[in-house]
Amino acid sequence: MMVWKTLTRWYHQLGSPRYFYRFSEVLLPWLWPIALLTTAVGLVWGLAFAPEDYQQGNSYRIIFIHVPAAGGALLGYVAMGVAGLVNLVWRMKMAEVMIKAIAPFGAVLAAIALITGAIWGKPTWGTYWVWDARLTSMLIMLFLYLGVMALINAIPDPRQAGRAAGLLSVVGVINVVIVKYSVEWWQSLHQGSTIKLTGGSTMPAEMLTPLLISMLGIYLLFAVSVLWRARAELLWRERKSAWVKELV
Amino acid sequence: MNPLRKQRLLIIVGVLAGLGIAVGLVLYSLSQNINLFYTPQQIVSGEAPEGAQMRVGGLVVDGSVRRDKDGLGVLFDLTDGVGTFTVRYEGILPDLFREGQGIVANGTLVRQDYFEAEEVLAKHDELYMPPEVQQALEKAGHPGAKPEQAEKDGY
Amino acid sequence: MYFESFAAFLQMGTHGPFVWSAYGISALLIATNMWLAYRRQRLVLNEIRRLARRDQGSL
Amino acid sequence: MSFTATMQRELLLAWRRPAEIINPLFFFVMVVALFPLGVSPRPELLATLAPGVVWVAALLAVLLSVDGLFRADHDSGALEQLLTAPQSLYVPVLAKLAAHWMLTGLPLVVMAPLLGYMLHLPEQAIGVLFIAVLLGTPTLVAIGAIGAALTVSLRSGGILLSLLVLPLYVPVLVFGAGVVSYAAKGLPVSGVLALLGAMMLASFTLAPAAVAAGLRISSGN
Repeated sequence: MMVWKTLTRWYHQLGSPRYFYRFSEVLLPWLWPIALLTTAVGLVWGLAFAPEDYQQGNSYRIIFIHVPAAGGALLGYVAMGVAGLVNLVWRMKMAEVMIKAIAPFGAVLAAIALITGAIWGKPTWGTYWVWDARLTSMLIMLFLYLGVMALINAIPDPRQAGRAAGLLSVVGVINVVIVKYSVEWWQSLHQGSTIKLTGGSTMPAEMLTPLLISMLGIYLLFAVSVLWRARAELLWRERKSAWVKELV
Repeated sequence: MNPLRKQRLLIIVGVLAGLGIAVGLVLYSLSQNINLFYTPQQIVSGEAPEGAQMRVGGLVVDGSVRRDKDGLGVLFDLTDGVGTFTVRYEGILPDLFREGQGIVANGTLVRQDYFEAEEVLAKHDELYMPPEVQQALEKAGHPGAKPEQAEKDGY
Repeated sequence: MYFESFAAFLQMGTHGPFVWSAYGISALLIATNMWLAYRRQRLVLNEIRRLARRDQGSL
Repeated sequence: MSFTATMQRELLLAWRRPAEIINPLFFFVMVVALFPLGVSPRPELLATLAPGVVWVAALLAVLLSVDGLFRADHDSGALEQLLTAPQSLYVPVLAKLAAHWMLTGLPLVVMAPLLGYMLHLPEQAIGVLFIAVLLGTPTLVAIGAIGAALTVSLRSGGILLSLLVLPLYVPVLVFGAGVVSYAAKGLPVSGVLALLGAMMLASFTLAPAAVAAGLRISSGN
């Protein structure tokens, strides 16, 4: 009960633009150096200190950016879908702001996952690109991110734009499921997932640790980027309200 | 019941029925081989139609790779532990192509035991290991974890 | 470090060009994104301040 | 408004303006006819291209026709009236989608086998092409309508609509064209056809709700 009460209080407080702005103001000076440091530690560890792979040699080191980017792009889209649903049901302003803040970095991460995957594919599979289920559905995810951004840009009224983008995100969530399970459903050339939530991961600790650290780092960078963009959007939307006028 | 409620009920029943049938159809289609991917077992048992464009996957049999004296032609056998058939390919093989490795090939099944590949791609598994660990495992008599892996991947 | 020398680290066996181009492109994209996100809030803040000053001036 | 009333109204409106039915069909036929002229008239090449060509043309024809699906209602204020009514929008939207498919999708379905024949598609594949287009075009209409609802209030909705909707069309294209080429090679097709049917059912049951939400957003209430 206590947990539920705390959660709902947070939900309402963070849903209030003013509280969110203050909260992020306190959080960001800590969060962005931590995010940068975590990413740097994970990547340097993965690039320079992790052992090479018995089959792929050193080309496997690309996964230290590829896997976090792909994971972040998927997670970002799910977050956008959840925000879209919240907004459809409760018309919460913060959810609209969040969708607009998530989309750009989500698109960047989807692009990184595709580019690094292609570069890795050449020495490993023998081709930069195959039109198989996993790769194609990831490309669609990039297009969906770009579609959400295009829709927000095209609609002049920010509230209407946010709600429309929310609906599109909810519809596009179906693609996340396809990306996730494409490897199992359609014997894709892409291997199965290395990191499993249940059961053991198929990777020894000296490789897994830097991978998990870079993942955390990229996710934190995502959070920082979202907070910065959300703050900018909030300030602009609320520029006529008392709390913003007080602030400047 | 007032008409508004009745309509809402009808909508919900309709949506659930539509989605239920859709799920049934998806389950049926998942039980079919809808992506033209065949394992050696399926090819040997004659499930794969001859002369058609398809994808095959399996492990390269140890000691089966033979290269043409002239040109780039390569012949090798592909297996999944149950069936085995021969693949011919002309071109540059990927780095990771080696005996015992899983591969995916695009091409045409000429006969029930002979496949002409247009493209050979190395399928990498989700198993990572430092080379020393792999060597130690091999010394101890485990050739990696590959046979299990092959089964898991459906090869 | 896993590698014997810095040169070997740059070379990454035969895979240097692949690994370093992948990381280069990723770093560029992420850095650009972070910079744009950071700059946006500064710009918005400045713009609001400017509007506030203008409003005060006209009063 | 009830299902049949909306349906009748739509069909009657279309009857008065037959160009809206005929134009997408013309577009479909012309795009397909461009390929033998632009690529090569060689029968074996055309036969391999045929499934993809017919599907891409069908997809674009539906996309173009769906753009104006709600525009007339939006401009005339009929939409506003519908939105303020106490009933849910689900049924009228469903009727509108069904009517739109009958008017623009069905002619494509009828025309597809003929075009397949003209592209030298093997005979055993032509029946499958017919069934695939029959099962696939309703999905295209339903998904396209979501995009149309979101862009109805925008002046230049066309390009934006295709950016939003084309990514979501990819599964229909992949499986729709795939199953036709399977049939051409004599491979089993029932699995993929079942998948196309599933997509049709799922999109036609869920899309009206999304379209209704999109229309509410676009009209600002």
